[in-house]
Amino acid sequence: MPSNAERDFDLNLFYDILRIRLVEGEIAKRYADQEMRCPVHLSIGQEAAAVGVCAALTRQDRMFSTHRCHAHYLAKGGNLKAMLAEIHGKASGCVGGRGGSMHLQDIPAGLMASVPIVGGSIPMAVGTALADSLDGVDTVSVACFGDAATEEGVFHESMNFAQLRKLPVLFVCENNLYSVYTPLAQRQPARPLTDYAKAHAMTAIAADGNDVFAVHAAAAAAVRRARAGAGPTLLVLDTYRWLEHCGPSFDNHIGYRSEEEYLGWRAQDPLERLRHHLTGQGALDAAAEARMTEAIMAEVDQAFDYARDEPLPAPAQAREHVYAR
Amino acid sequence: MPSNAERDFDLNLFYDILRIRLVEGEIAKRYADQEMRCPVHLSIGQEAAAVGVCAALTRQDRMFSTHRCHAHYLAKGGNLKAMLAEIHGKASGCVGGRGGSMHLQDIPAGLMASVPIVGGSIPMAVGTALADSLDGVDTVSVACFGDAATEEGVFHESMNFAQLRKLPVLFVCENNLYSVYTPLAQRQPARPLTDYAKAHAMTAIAADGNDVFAVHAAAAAAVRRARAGAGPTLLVLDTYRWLEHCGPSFDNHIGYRSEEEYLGWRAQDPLERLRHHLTGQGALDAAAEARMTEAIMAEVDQAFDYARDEPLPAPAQAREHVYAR
Amino acid sequence: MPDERVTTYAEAIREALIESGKHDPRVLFFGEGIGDPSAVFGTTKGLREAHGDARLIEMPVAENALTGIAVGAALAGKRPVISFHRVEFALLALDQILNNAGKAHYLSGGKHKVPLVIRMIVGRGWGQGPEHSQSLEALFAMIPGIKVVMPAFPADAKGLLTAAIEDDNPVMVIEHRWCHYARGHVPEGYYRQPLDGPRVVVPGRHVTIVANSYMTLVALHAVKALASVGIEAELIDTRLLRPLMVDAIVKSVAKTGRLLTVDTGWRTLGMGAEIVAEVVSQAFSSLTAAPIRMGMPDHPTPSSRGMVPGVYPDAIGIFTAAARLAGASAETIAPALRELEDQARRQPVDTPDPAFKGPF
Amino acid sequence: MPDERVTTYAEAIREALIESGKHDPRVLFFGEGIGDPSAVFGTTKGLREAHGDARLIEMPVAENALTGIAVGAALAGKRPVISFHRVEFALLALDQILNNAGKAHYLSGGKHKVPLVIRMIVGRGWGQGPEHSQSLEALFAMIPGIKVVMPAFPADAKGLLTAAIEDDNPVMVIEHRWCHYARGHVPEGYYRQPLDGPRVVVPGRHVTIVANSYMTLVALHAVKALASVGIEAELIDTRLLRPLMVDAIVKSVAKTGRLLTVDTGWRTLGMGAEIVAEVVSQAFSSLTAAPIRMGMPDHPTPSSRGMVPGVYPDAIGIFTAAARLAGASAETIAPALRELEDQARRQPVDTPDPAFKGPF
Ligand SMILES: Cc1ncc(C[n+]2csc(CCOP(=O)(O)OP(=O)(O)O)c2C)c(N)n1
Ligand SMILES: Cc1ncc(C[n+]2csc(CCOP(=O)(O)OP(=O)(O)O)c2C)c(N)n1
Ligand SMILES: [Mg+2]
Ligand SMILES: [Mg+2]
Repeated sequence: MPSNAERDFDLNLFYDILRIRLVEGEIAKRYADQEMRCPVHLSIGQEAAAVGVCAALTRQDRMFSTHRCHAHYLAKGGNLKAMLAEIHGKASGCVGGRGGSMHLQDIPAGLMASVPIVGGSIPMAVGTALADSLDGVDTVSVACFGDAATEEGVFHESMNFAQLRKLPVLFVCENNLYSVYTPLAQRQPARPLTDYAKAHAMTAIAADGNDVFAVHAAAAAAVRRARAGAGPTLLVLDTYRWLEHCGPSFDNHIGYRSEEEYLGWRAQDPLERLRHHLTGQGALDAAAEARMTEAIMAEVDQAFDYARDEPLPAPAQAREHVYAR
Repeated sequence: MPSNAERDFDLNLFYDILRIRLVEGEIAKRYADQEMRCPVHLSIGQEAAAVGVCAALTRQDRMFSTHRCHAHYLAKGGNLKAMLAEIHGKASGCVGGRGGSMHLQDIPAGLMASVPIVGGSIPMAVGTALADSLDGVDTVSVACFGDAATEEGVFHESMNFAQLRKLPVLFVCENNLYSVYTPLAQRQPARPLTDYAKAHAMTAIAADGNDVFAVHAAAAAAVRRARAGAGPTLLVLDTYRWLEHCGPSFDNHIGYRSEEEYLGWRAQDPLERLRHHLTGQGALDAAAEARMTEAIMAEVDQAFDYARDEPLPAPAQAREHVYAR
Repeated sequence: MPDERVTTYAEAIREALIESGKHDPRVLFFGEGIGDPSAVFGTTKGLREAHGDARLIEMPVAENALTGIAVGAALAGKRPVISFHRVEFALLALDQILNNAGKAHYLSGGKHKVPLVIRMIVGRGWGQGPEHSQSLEALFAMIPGIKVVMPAFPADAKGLLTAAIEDDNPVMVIEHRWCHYARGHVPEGYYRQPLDGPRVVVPGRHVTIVANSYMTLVALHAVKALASVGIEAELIDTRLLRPLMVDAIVKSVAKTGRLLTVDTGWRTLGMGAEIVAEVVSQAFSSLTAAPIRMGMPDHPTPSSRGMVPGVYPDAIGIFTAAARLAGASAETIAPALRELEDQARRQPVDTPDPAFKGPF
Repeated sequence: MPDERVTTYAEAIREALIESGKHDPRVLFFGEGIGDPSAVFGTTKGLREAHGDARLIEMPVAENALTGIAVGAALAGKRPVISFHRVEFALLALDQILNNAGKAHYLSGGKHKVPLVIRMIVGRGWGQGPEHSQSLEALFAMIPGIKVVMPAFPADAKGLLTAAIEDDNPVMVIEHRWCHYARGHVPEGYYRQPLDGPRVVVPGRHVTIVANSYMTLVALHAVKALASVGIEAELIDTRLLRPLMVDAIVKSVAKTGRLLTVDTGWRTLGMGAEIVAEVVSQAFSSLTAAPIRMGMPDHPTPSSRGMVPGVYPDAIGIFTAAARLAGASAETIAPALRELEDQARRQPVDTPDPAFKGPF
């Protein structure tokens, strides 16, 4: 029997995954309205990775993300209204409409930056870890990235330095098997991605990225090592993106992946798996989930209203903040 | 008892190592004359690596080198006069005085290019291997580089692609323990450099870089694999640079490495080890070596005379060959 | 009349790739997702069918090695064409471009050749944001040993890309994503234009406008408006940015006395700086007014459409600057200006074409 | 008189690093071999003793990550100073420089700051060759969000590097290896100059010469020769290349009517292009002659001393161009020209200083 605290923890995981699912779903649904006028890389299917990792972190811990940053932003505690305002290009967006969907950040929540250049934010996470370790604080830095980023040289350069100095970094690879439409097998030799760590005598942990508990356990172990000064860890979380690489639609028909593959992964839905687990335990029932959904949808609708109604930035704002003074 | 052919092969190895040693020694000796007006990164102490690898190659095989390219150039069959003329900045230098010591090449001999940007020539070797494999010829391409180049991202990117396509490439790392004055331990976590191959499911072979037979055996195995279509190999050859990183002098006194360390490696002199082996076998004696030395020194003196007496390029030549027509 | 066939710029690029592949079996196609269903905005569609799997080199996401590998393949006699979806991705390969591609011929005393083409696409609109919208032509045009081509029109896209692939030097071909939608006459079959420098698109005698890539299309719009109020602007499309051949521009300014440059990239240190400086040195006494330069302002490109107005030079701005140079009065230009303003109001600031619905 | 203390530019750099480290404990020193016996041409000597091991961040040979890590450390409140031995090595980090360092402040709506300094040293002479001798200031000066500083004199080296370290923005500090040998008065202790743009080094009224870095030192030589034949050149040292503040230059040209620019990097698309274009736009009617630009020619820098003559702008060339602009007759300038030619003959083309004996 899980304790109350454990149960609350698990329900929070469920709530967070559900919330990301609903936010992303709503973005997909409303994208055709042409009010979100920027490329969007949705995280549906991959929510457990973000939520499981963030559950092992404190708000002070620092996270860096990529073009596919919605789930990381929300899981890390980023402000929903500011996120949707950003995707709507509004002045009250989390970066003032400067970046759009691929550049989300919420510094107080520890989502330091999202960089849509593949691999581009990985060394920055090593850099904050270096600063924090020099300062003697036990903050952990997390670089989130996709499987394609492991092909960029900067990933290897960053691992080398992090391991050399035993920095408190988590390298979190969400392996969704594709770079845009290109499968892993066309880009890398066959072997587990955790082997990348072997090149640097680094610890690696593979986990089922659609099992939030497995993700959390792996991340918690890596965080413990990092805070103890034992150095960085590479986490490889296998998962799957349900929608197209960029945009609101399904795209299994265009020929780069099969409906069967998709359905196989769909059967591994991280939300459904957690629901199943929690209902089996009696921690969750349909009514409780409906209440959650209702609460979340109220928040989401409100945030969309906010995002839609907020003003666009003025043209002159484009010229601000080029240089710090 | 080795056969005559084996004995000749071994004596050729000795001759080649001795020749590189004498050429480099002569450059060091004459550097103070201020006629060789470019940075020189000498290979004394590392000759067996270049000679052992090249003994496993044909003239058609392609090699790429770095700032420390003299030994590779000579071992691959590069023209000595053109090399010294290049280092002297002469029009008849192997690249017309355009590059100096760090940019040696001899295309007919298969020394395709030397690039002094650390790691910069590694992908080019993969590229020639790709072209040759598309053409169905069994030429092998070799990227030579130092231990520091393993820290550059492009090394990893190149290995990934080579292994993905099982290209006929040898990645030859001469690990002389230093990047300029910085030891490996300050730049990389402790573990064998061959572990880099594990990241890419690639074969790696470590060999004593000062034992020319070990180098040759490793290279020959890698070349066989490459020609058979079995893919690339990482060779890690431990060795040691006797002189300063750049220039003609010893520098054990300046504080980055100890005299003991140097003397330990000096005792592993690749030339002396081979001499010992061959004299033990009765294949070589002092008189035979003296004859070799004499022949080589005659060639070297002549080449230096040539290099010294050749004309400088005319200023207008600087403007030629910017674009191909 | 087959010669008057009209198609899009993107299709013209595609044809150049297909035809070049037929023309020369040494041509290879490199890219990340080069053969995927999106086919680099459709421009590489059909390459596999036309040329077979072996000539499509699908690359891991590793731009530096990808470029170096292509340089190596070029040294070994291949003619690689790399397609980057965005200009920015090539930045990761700048060492390979500047040092290996750009110097291999020079450093071999003419023995090596690097017949390499690097296609790069400039992003714009639909909230691309600061890292998917940079047009760095001046950065590349600075590099000796490299050629830089920036076609504006469909026929040029086909003809210049074909010439780039035939050229024995590394050629950066910069395409603007919004040019991809442009339509125009494009000759069928193998069609090559010489890499012969700027071209007079519209002759005129009152003011010279020099633009490149999508800005040429925008300037063309302005030039038509100028004509409607009696100002005959000469519009020159730069086409070949390196080596920059200024003769046609100098000749034009000798006639008009007035010069306006419009860059697709930043105004600061843009092509316009080089063009103005060179024209001033060669045609100083012909100039009757200070040249004007337009281009992207000194800040990153924000994502939000709220901040787009003022960022990109537009037909109104070009029209106004050219009219000012030509000394036209406010009344003269008023009707045309109003018409341009009306047109601008009808068109969203962040899409190239009314049909465009995102995501990119 | 302590204020008249004379030292070298390299020593001035070293002092700026040492003093800045004392001034602010957040300053960190990054580099490949940052603490090694050669100490980045002596400029980082004593940093370990002064500031302890922890503040010297010895880096693997991995410029892209090194720079990204420094950006990350800056986001977390550190003030990293990266030292690259050559400008070229920074090319591998251009994505981090242009996208992460250059845009983090902008992309956070002003919340992030990137107080990062990147020192880069331009190689020259002793056969460095094409990949250790490029001076890419214009490439960096093109990037919004980045500042670019290029000191010529020892006092400026100390004052501007100190200011760069104090600045809350990424600042590229480009040092010329031959400037390292220059001697001059350098204030002791913590010494900061404002990043306030170009400075008039020698006032004059006949012709304006704008140079940067080592070319300012060469131009100074030419200016003295010009003075000896009665031509009063105004020499302006650019110092701050981005943001480029042209006011002092425009003011000077308003007085002299003549402009000569001398770049350390390539002439094509160099700082001179931007300066000429901007001056022409702001001071068109003051110009009495076509401005002249000098700089590196359109090819890589060959290694051999045989090919050096003609590659670098020299005092003779600058003198001649300025005299031509000033309209001086051949007889007037002959004696000074002969003297410059004599001096040039006495100095090897490939060393900065008669004491220099290689290897670099
Ligand atoms: C340096 C760079 N190269 C190429 C791209 C184009 N690109 C955008 S997303 C993407 C795929 C990334 O795949 P992955 O890292 O696995 O993340 P995923 O999209 O699967 O989450 C690519 C190649 C880019 N943004 N940056
Ligand atoms: C990209 C790059 N970074 C830095 C340097 C400066 N550099 C020249 S040689 C060298 C050391 C290389 O060490 P290694 O690869 O082990 O070769 P070795 O000199 O020991 O033979 C360095 C860092 C460079 N040339 N290129
Ligand atoms: Mg992926
Ligand atoms: Mg080494």
